[in-house]
Amino acid sequence: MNSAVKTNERAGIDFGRALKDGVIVGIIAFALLGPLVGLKTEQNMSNELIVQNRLGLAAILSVIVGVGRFLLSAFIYPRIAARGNRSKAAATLAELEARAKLTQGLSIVGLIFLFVYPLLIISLFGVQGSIKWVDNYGVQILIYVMLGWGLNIVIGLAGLLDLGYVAFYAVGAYSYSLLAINFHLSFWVLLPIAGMLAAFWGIILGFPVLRLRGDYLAIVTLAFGEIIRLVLINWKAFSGGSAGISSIPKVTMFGIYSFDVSAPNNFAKAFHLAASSAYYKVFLYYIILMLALLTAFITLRLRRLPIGRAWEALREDEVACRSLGINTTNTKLTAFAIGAMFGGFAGSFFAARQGFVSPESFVFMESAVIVAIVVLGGMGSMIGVALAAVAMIGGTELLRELDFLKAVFGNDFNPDQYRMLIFGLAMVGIMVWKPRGFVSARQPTAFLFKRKTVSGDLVKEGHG
Amino acid sequence: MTTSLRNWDSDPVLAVEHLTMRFGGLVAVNDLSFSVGRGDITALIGPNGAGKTTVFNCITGFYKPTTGMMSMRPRDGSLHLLERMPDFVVARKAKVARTFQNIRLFSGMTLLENLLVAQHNPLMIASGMTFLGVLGIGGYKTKEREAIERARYWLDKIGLIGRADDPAGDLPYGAQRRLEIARAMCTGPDLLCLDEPAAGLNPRESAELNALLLSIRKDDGTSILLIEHDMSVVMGISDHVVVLEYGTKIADGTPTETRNDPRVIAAYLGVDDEEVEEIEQELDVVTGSEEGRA
Amino acid sequence: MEVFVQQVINGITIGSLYGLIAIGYTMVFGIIGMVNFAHGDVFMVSAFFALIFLLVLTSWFGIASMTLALILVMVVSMVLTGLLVWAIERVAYAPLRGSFRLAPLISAIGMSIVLSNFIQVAQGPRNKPIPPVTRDVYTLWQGSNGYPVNISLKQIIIWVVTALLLAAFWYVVQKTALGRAQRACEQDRKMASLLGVNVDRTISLTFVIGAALAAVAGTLYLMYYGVVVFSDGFTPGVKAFTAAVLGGIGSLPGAVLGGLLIGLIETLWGQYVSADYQNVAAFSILVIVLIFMPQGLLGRPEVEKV
Amino acid sequence: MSAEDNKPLLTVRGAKTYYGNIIALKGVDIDVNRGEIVTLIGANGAGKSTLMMTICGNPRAREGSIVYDGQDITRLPTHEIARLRIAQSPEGRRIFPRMTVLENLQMGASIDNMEFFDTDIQYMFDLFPRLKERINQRGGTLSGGEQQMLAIARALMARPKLLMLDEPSLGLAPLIVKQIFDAIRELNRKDGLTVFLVEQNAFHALKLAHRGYVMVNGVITMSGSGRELLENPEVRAAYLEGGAH
Repeated sequence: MNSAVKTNERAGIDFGRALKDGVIVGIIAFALLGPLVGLKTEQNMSNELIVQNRLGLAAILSVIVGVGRFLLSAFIYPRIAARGNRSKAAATLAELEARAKLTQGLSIVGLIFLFVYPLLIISLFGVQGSIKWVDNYGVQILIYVMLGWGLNIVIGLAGLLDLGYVAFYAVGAYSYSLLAINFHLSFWVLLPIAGMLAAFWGIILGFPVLRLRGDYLAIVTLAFGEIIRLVLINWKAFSGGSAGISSIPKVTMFGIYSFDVSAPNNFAKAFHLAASSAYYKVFLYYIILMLALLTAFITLRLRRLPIGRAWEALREDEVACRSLGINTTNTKLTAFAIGAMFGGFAGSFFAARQGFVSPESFVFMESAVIVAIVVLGGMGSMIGVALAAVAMIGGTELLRELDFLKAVFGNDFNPDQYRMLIFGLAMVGIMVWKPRGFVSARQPTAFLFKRKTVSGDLVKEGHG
Repeated sequence: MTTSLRNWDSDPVLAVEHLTMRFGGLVAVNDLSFSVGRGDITALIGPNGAGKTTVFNCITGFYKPTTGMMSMRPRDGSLHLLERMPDFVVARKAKVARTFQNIRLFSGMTLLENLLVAQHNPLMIASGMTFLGVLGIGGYKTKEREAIERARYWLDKIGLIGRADDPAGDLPYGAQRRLEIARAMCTGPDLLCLDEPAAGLNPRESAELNALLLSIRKDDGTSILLIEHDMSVVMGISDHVVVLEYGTKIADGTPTETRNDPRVIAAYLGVDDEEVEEIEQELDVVTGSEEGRA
Repeated sequence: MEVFVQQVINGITIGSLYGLIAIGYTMVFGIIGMVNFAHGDVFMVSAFFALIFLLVLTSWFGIASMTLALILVMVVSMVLTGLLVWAIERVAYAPLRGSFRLAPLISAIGMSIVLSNFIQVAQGPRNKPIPPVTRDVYTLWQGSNGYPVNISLKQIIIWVVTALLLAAFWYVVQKTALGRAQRACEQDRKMASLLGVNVDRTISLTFVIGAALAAVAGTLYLMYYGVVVFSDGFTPGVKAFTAAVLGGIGSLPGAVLGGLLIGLIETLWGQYVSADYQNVAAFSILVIVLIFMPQGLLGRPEVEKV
Repeated sequence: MSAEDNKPLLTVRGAKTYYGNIIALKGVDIDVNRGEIVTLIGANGAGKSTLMMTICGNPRAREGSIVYDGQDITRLPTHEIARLRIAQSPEGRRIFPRMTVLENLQMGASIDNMEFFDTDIQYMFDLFPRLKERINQRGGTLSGGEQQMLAIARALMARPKLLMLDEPSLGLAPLIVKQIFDAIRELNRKDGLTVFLVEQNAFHALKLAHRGYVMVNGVITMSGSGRELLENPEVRAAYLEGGAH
């Protein structure tokens, strides 16, 4: 046995070692899970906390963790090590080109799919049955795609880590809600106003903080996000406090048709269709699709303009930028403001879609989710960010569908609880697996002879 | 030695007067005054830690000097006091461009993009401060084409035209140094500050660098201030040498004058006096014969 | 006057806890330049360890002596929290060292989500109240207007434990080879390894020490407030981070000083200005400090290298 | 000298080192025998410091082998290499700026057991009396020359078998350079200390060393005894090319 282990070392599989790893990890897991899972604190009838013994469950979980580690050590790690040795060098140019072609093809197919998606869903599930798929998946994911693309300008292109992006989302949402309720203005008037207000706040907040570097910038933006949320909670006269604002007007079809059931020009009535909220959802779907594509279009455009190049140069090397006469403060501010503007657009859409806003929707976790989408997607890559939004948001939405597991684990089992847990685990897992995100290669913005993809290894991540 | 008025006194593009820079208690530059003649190649030399890079950082606005005045006169006749300007204005208005000791290229961007970023300010105006550019109106397209042509000219000049669409980070060391110089030149400077441009170059590359610098001076009329260790560069191409030691100027003159200054030899080569002679002889072996006394 | 003194006493108590947590932020940032986002949640988990073992000791083993129970609980919580953080560091941070700079931050945010949601799933989403460990209160003096200035035994325990632990910790960092290796890694990791310091292990140890101090804070927090809930990690975490930044991130005395200041400002603000905007005050301090003196009170100014 | 003494203490074969995709060492072969002073000269950026760091495993050689004292250390982590008593005074000195002189010296000794500490530190103070005056001062507040002395003393505190010095003369006044080189010569003669010395200013180095190597752009182009190299016209040119630091 022992000699077999020795000889296997070259081959890569060392079962003795893997077994040891597995046992140790299992023991550690039990030391931690034993108390946290195995001893559950519960309130009894007289409202006192008692400990409920579930050590068996903890033991099972620990064994699972230990076995998992054994499998990793025995099979996965050797394979990764072997692969790492083989292709230590960066991806070849040909590989990069092939990948770039693939993503290009993918984005065209994806675009077509996005346009026909609601029709597809309606034909599959019927008008009423489509609501869930169009709203929960389509609209929900597209909001995050748009937010991801907006934040991508700040983090991915300019390399500034903004952990308070949700503040601008909130500014957009509250601007629309308050202005629509108090001044009875339509969504289409308020959308640009909300965007501009968000951009304005982006500049206000950005001006003092943008000379900070690295993690400090991240923390200050986080603090700003929290301050805005706390003010929304506490300034009850202005924002309605934690109760929020309700009965926010819906989006109209450019004033021609309304989606209010009571309105005379109700869309369904006008076309003699059965009353259903599905039409509104489909309409919202196309609005957010258009808004997201607008974000993408403007971003692609900006990248080819001097400002976009300056953002990327800033991400690569700020000192060099300054030596070339670029006003880095202004450059950062524009990135911040434009990113905030798209956040504001998304926010006002969100308010119109929900019909209700409260500070609850703008907690730090939302910012964290959007940042995660940008980084997981691969900073600066539009298609990567879109893919990450689909994977992370769509994935966690899918977890809502796991009600059938109740049959397995009993009625107390609520799969919805595990959504964020799995989301967090996925964040860690993807970072460890691909620290640079899904798509890290970069497309140059200009070329003399031939456009060549730049390997992600060379692209810097920015200092902030 | 000749006492006639020299170029750097009669027509300075940059005059540094009483420059002092302190970091906490440490005096990095001490009451330094010197001038850079228009159209000259001026070398700033001295042992490591003599404060040369600090002087550069003061001139280019990255450090605010503790005291002192630095006046820059670009070709258009305007006058700029560099100590009062933020770094990016030094580059934009006073027309001073620089390179860095540890090359600072935009490594994830292509060579062409690097040179386009250097033309940011004129292009920014051409794009109507972005607003018109996004809408696709205004003359941005033409201006961008011109910028690309300018980049092509410089890529050609540094012999990297074939690699225009490769990322800058992929270039070998010597090529990165040349690209950094080209990038600085794309800002259209009147004074080009080079921080150890020959560091890490082999003799052939050093010679190419010399040729490049001479042609920059000839074709573009740009004055050059450089920090250098490589004596073949310093002695081969410079018109004027300023020697620093521990933040203080110990010599200032033509290459021939400074080369023969025993203080320079002692300080610069870091040997004690008994060995100075020995080294002087060796220096003469290489450079003494090719140049007669002025 | 009495109200002010009373609030100062309360503020120092909370501030001590912030200081203990802040050390974890400061040390980790000092050594690898990373904001360990999950540290606040580690603190929360440590309070749960304390809660669970307190219940086990009192209800299963029937230990009546609260002092003994408290000491045991604190030690167990320190050990288990240290183990937890060691595991987290190995799994989620160590593989990312030296790669993309944002990756560890994202990983830490992910870990923070994992920890709070894991506790929510495993222990339930409700508040977990415990009976008060002690009700003893001493009146320091009776004010002229009849308002007494009190200090509770709990507050005294917190002050004493914090002071003792900080002294012990200070000794370790300043006087032992371990502390020296730790400071060496902080100042120049490459050089430390050239001198035979196992940098990876030192970094792991730094995480563990920070976690153990957070566990002390977690136990004391549970004792002081008598309740803990799965979402308790975020706000104390951010405030402790604010404390670390205010004191000068990387500076250990700074972390403690910052903690005390944040505690004081918070309670006094709550008393005299607005209880509603108490947290806004804490965040505003963070913003103001970072903008106007990013090096903090006791930190080192950073010189930009060109 | 016994037969043992002539065996190489350090053998580098075909070492290739990269920074990212840029190659810094293009296959370097070097031998350092026991009791020898070997110097490596070359221009700024030629890869001298990279070679020294590669021997210590940071960055690690991607190809080739490094054998020290009969043991292959190519794949060992840096701290384990250091514990084999390879001490380095690296490029840029790398003094711990916020530790006192004493603590810096303690860091140097930390891998050894502490029984020699008192005698060793006394020896350092004899060698560099300046350090004794500054014993409680922080490393960052020392002048360049004092830092250089501290870096060398810190390396010596490890009681190394192989001492590697990266430009010990850098930024130092001539008199101190002489002192340091005398100290190195003395340590080599008295204790048989093996020294691997990187210098840009070849003049002193070649006078001191038994043997020397010349490095140009990541490749060893020449080797020979110190005297030979000093008299070689090509080296003279190369020395002028880069040696004037």
